[in-house]
Amino acid sequence: MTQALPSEAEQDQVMEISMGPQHPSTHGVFRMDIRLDGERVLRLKPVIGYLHRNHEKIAEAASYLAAIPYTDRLDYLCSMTNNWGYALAVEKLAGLTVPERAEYIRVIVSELTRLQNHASVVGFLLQDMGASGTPLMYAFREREKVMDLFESLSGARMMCNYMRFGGVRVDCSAEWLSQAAKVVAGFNGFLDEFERLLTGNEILMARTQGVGVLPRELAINAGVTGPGLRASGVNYDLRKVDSYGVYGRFEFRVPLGEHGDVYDRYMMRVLEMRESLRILEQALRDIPSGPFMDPKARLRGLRPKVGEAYARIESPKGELGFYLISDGSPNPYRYRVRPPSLINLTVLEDMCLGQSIADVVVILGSIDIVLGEVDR
Amino acid sequence: MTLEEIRSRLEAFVPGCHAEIVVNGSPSAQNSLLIDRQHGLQAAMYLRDHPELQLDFCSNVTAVDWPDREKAEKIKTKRIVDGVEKEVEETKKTTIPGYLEVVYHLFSIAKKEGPVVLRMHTANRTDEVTLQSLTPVWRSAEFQEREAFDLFGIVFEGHPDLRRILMWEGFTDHPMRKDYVPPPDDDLEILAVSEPGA
Amino acid sequence: MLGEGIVKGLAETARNFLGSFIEKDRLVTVQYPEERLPVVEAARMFPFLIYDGVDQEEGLRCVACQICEKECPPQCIHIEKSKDKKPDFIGKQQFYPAVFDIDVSVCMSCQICVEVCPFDAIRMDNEFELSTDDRFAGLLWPKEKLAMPNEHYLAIHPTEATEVEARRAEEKAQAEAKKASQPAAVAK
Amino acid sequence: MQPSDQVFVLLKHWLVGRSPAVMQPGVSILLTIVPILLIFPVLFAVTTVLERKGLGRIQNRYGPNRVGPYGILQPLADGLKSLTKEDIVPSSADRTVHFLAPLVLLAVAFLPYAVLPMGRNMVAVNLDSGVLFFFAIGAISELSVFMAGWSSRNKYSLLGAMRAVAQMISYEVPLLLSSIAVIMAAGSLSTVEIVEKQSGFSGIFPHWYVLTPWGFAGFILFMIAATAETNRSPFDLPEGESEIIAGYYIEYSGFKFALFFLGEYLGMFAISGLGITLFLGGWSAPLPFLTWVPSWIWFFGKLLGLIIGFIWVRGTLPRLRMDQLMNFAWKFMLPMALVVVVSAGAWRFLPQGVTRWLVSMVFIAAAYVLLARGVETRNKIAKRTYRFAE
Repeated sequence: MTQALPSEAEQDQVMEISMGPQHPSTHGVFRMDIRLDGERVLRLKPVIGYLHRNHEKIAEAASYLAAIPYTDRLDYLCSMTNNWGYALAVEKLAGLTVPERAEYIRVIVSELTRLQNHASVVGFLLQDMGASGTPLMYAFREREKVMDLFESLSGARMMCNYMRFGGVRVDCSAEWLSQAAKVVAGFNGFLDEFERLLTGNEILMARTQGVGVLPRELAINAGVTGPGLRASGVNYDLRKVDSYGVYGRFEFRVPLGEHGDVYDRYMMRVLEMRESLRILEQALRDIPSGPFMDPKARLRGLRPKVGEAYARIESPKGELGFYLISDGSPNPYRYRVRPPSLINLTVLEDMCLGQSIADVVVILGSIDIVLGEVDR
Repeated sequence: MTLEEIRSRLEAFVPGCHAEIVVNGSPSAQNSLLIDRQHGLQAAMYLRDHPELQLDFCSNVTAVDWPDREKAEKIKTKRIVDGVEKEVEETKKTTIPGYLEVVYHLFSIAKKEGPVVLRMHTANRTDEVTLQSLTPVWRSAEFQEREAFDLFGIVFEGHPDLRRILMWEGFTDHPMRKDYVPPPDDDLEILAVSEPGA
Repeated sequence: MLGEGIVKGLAETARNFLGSFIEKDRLVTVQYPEERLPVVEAARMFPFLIYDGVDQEEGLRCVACQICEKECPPQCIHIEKSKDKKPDFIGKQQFYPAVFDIDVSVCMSCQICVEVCPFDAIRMDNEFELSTDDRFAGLLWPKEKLAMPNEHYLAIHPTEATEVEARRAEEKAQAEAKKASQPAAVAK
Repeated sequence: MQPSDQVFVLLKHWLVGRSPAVMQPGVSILLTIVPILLIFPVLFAVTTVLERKGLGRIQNRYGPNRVGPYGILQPLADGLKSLTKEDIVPSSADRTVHFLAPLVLLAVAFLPYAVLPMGRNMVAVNLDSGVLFFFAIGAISELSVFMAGWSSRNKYSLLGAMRAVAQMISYEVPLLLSSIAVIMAAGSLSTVEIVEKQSGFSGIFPHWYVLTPWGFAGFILFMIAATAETNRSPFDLPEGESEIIAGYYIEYSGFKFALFFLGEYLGMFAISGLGITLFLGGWSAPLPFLTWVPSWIWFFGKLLGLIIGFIWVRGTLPRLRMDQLMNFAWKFMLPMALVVVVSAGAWRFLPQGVTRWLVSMVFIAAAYVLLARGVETRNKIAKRTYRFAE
């Protein structure tokens, strides 16, 4: 991990550069202290904390219910999956069950979240590569449709605050489901368009293939999760491994990469979107009617028994975990978020060493971080 | 392998290691394994490399602050009263010294199993807050142990790069501790107002 | 062959360029002040307090139970309970808020206060054009500004509001029936 | 010859004739320079709107549409904004050089227009070595870029300047080589003569060099090199906003920044103008029955066409990396340009007919296939298939 210090003659050529926190492609207030030889990276240290607001402390002072809106603000692109991770942890801690219909709604909104997250991440990646915003705008055009769905369901486009332990906040109407089906049906066309624009593009291939290679062993050891892990060829998708919710009932495949480079990470996301569409089609077809909340669940004044629970879900960024310790009082004694964005950053330096500064932004873009979650 | 088997194997194969099962009372029933602080690293190595366990993935590393508590309990003591030894029952208030606890959630990607929850305690909350770092075993602990150091003040021995991560260099307190008192809100405003003029 | 993907990409952007003139589906931008999207029923901005009838003070449903104040995640609600009591819609004597302030610069529109309110007294408004040049007093909304007639609630969340109306009417009927039966019981 | 074709030439002669004899040379010069100084900045203004609206439409947006009808007054607002902005000079910057850099760029950007024939008889100076003059002047712009990058004392701007200099010098080679093919075919370095050589027709086909196999390949190479030379996407590395923020003009604000912008676009117009002159027949009409349209309309029409091409490419492609860019210049563009030169020579000496078309085409296609394969193997780019776990 420690880089040999350059000799004195070399030191004249070494340039220290601080990328961020105000930089167009650090995806927020992220900073990297980089030592450069020409444009080659000799050392890279991530510096974070500019958006730190001590989310965990805030949640420990609030009731179990009041923490849900705060989870929206972790990874602000995927509030639905954040809600789910937290709700799952509380359900485990308090022994609540979730009705069928709510489980299906959860799957539907989470897969929609995955679609919009992956689409915009690919757009951002291309933006980092200098593509004048075209792929990003196409992605945002489609994301808008998903966000409209979220708005009509939960009342907000990004900060959905939709799931509750024991179910979801409001039921979805038949009209909403048919609207969602329409969006899902149209999404394949968008993916085809996206791939025609990008996947075969020689510049994109040249910029991404063989860049930022993450070896399989390092990926596992460094706790990289999500598309980044699967791009390195590790078959580990929590939707399959844990089959939380009702994921066990759906037929879908887990795409696996071979090289573990930026191109593989990009393709993982594209292919995962296609698989998400399959899940969505099945979920929208099979959704049962029934209650959407566990009647036993008490939202206000929940006092779980003394104990602890760790729950994790496959969020679009990776494994999102929530660790709760209850001391029997109405607010959690310990509330911990396992942020996939932060832990995926561990290997940033390993991936960037020896690459050029132009690759650094691309590699960072391919890791897919959201600073709300990194800094909490 | 059940937790009990893991515990007995740990004690058998890691010399001197003392492990204890901590029962979790909640419906999640995720029991955990408390390892003594001298053998954390060895135990972790064993757990990772054991072919039947292969806990190659350390998902979550976090710390918990348990401050000093007062506990009232009835105890029987032998005391010499009026020259005769008698058994006396009396209520005694004891202060249970607090400690800082680190929790590791381990999973196995190879076997798709887990979690195995590992815990370690520091000796106290003030001066003996050192624990063995497990970063050499799992790189994923690197940032998370830095975070525990930053927010809880646990010092990890053997960590390659133990610096503050979320708070700034020069910050002295540890905000996630239960007894942390945040500076009053208006401090920020005073700073903002006084700086340009002064 | 080198250049094939680039040519394909150029064709795709050309298609989108032309498509943005022809297909409405491609040009999704809404020219905001002139064009407006219909506000969805579930939309939420900042809370308001409901009052029945015409008089704000009389009809305010809030009974100053302070549950929302406690549950509010960013702690933006400030309530001071009244000393005296006034009758509510079923005639029961209840406290009322002497002071009810919401700091909307802190409020994060999460709707937790709505969910925990047992009296259907607080709901989310969908008014979003709220800019003001006074960022302190202009964004601290007192009871007078927060209070809205029930008709407003019926207008912006019709489905939910009719349910609430029906439930309240039933409660009121029950209470009146009880009241009607009570003198009889006394007489017995 | 229609009077509309020569309207500007006649106007100039009339105005010069009206002035006192002593001042006539001065007036003549003034009347040549001032229109160039006016027309191209106006074209710059039009292009910025066009670019923003075009990119907008490519990205399914409206683009600027608030200032004036359809947003056409946007450049006016932009200009006003940059005029009223504070001019910030970093305290550690070399103030003199920092101040001079945009001026040098602008001065250099205007000079090449002297040799561009913008219509029949519409050229400021008919130099015998016009093309040479063009390239010689064009090379100075690298100086101003380096001045800007160096004097700002910013690491990003230094990186940008280094990139710019390396890139511009490398791409000048294929740029020159692909024009050499034309110079060989035309047998002249004078831009006016090159255009005149192309203004005939055989049947309905004009004698443009782009309509020969080597000319077509040369034109593509020329435009790629021109894109790199003017730092436009996908070769906008010197200012790569996602990597080194704005490269060499990161420390420029207000009107100096606007001047840089103007200089860049002027460079783009000039090099497009040269491309038109060399390959697209300059001001000559594309079809024989369209010769009644004034020649200057053809020139500016073609210029607009190339600008649209630049915008289109910018809206589609991501940026290359520095080493790939250099590899592409030296290992693909340079050999390809040499092949074009050789094939242009063969074209000249082979007898007219199908044979020379065939020879030229096969030669260029074979070279392309070989070199393209080289690029692909060197960059290790390949289409991939993926496996799935159930």
